Amino acid sequence: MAGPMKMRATLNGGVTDVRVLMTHPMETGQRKDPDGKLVPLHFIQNVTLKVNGKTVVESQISQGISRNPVFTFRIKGGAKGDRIEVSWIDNHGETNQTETAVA
Amino acid sequence: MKRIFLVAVLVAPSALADPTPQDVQKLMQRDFHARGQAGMDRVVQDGLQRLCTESRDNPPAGAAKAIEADQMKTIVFPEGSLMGDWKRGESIAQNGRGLQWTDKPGDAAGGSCYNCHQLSPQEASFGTLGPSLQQFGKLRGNGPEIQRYVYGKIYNAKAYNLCSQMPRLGLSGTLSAEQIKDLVALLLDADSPVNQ
Amino acid sequence: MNPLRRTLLAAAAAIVLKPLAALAATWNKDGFGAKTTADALKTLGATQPLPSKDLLIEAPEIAENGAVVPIEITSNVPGTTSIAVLIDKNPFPLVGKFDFMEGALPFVKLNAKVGETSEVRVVAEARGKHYVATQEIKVTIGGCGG
Amino acid sequence: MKKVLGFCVVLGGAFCASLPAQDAKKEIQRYRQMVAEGSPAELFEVEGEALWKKPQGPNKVSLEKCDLGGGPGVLKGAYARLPRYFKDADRVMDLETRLLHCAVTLQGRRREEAAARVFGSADRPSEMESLSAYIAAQSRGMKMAPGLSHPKEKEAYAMGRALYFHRTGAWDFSCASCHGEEGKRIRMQDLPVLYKPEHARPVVSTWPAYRVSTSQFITLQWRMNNCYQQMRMPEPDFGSDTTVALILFLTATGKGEPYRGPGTKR
Repeated sequence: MAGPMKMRATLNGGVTDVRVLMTHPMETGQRKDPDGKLVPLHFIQNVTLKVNGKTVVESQISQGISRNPVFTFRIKGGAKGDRIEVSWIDNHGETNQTETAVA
Repeated sequence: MKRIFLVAVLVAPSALADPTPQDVQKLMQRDFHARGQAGMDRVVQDGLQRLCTESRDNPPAGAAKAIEADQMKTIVFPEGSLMGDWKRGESIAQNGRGLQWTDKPGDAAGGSCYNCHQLSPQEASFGTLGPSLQQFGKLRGNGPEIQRYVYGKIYNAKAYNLCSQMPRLGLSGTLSAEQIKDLVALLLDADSPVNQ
Repeated sequence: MNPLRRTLLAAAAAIVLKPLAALAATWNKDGFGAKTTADALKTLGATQPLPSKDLLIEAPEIAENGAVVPIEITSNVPGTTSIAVLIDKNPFPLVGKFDFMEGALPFVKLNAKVGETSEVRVVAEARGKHYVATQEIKVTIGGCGG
Repeated sequence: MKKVLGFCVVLGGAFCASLPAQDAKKEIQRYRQMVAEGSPAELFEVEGEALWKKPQGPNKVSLEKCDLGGGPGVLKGAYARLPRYFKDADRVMDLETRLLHCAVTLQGRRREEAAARVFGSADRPSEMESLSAYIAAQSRGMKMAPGLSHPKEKEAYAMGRALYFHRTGAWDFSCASCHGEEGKRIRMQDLPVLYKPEHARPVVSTWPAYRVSTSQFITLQWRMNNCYQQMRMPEPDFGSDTTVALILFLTATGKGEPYRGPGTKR
């Protein structure tokens, strides 16, 4: 089961800052576990940001992104209460998503 | 047991007398447990540790000289040259393992030298707790006396400076005679990067 | 890869790759698989990007640890629709590509892994042209772990 | 973390020597500040909240009635006032020691079971780590004010200071061997002189913390444990008077500082 996500969307000065944190190991396939076995490649490939159901940012990322990824995006304008959704899918097909309202 | 205050110790904010090293040792003997090669014998202070603790590393000269002399006697000098291979010395200086409960007794231990000293110019990640040793051999030559001094200092630094923070790497069983000779070479050998 | 993902990617690859509103989550397999910056840029059609001072990189010159290097990117090039982030010296330089649609500002802040001291290279696409900015990040491993 | 080289190696040659020390220091500060802004520490707070509310142990009870000093279940500002004396246990406790106490007394768990895995890994953080993240976060902005009035608190403070300067172990170290002199470094790691308030304040106000190099969330009990390991000492018991006395001494030395954690460390 995918670990927790956390997101905050704050409106200031006509721009909404969206900060999203995702629990994910982002394994490069090069790391060895304590008993020397290579941990397989396992990383988020796509992150999608939607505002009121409409996609505004489509991201493609690699295992070069740090473990437990943290992204900040910016949305033009936006009003209190707008529905912000972020979802991800990784190379194993696992997914997770979270949503919040603009504060 | 009347508590003796040897030297002006930091005054405790409260009227309560500060715990003595004996009090601290008693608490440690209760609150610690052996793990791996790290046994409970390590919780028992020896005379040197006790004097340095009580005096906050400023021991009275008389007492210090006596213990330094004892410590000097513990140094075992191997036969022949005291200079080994500076290349092996460099990896010993880089290696920070040894005597921890996470180190298996068979594992090669290191001197952790780069933690506290600057040595080869190529290594920028060096510590500053100890003096820089760059150009050590260039400045002091590498004759028998300086070899003996460096060997002894690594084997038991406290024989030369009682409350030094440098571990007694030979006496504690961390480094072998061979490894110490390689470190002597790292410091004194003309070809060593330390002396370029 | 499970069968569903394989068919999904095959379908996506068949369509001309324009950042359509998420018809299918595309992932630039060749770009992310490229071992050099030049090869990665080829997959983005950005072989000769124009240096631009309107493409801003905010990142530390020294990172105490290469595992997490914060990089903030703002594109003031008018009409920017996408930003790609590459770490030149990484085994696979391309670490991210962000497509911005109506409503989003061309801005992203992320944490990247930087294997060794390297240039961070940002390539923005605006009105069919590509622009580039770079900054060097020195990586050391601080600390005294026993 | 590569175990082959116990201590750390610089990648990319001797660049630091070419950069004036002052710039290097300033840039590393900037790095720390930017990392702290985008820190996954909050993910552990989310995990911690779930554990705080999760019924566990034979009694199938959550920790929500645990008294962290401000009354059963009171979280706001609790961390900022720890370590302190607890009448019910008649001893001074830090956060983790108190959580273990509640796991045993409220949830009915056996101490060995509850303390079996107090230090986790990047793949599987421990309950103690996530709970510490959640609870510490509830004290953000509040001035740190550990207990220093009760006789047992004064005794623990004095013992903590004595421990700080106590030299023992295979390498004759005390805490002050490394944390004793201003402006010193181990490798690239600056060493705060923790018996001085101005050095202790920025430290105690940002623990516990997320460590970027290992993606782990680390606590003060872990910090004491790991330091004694590197001092070539045997292992301190989790939540023992020794560890609590040291944590009280450090927190008291940094008291008055507004809490800014959970922090982000190298």
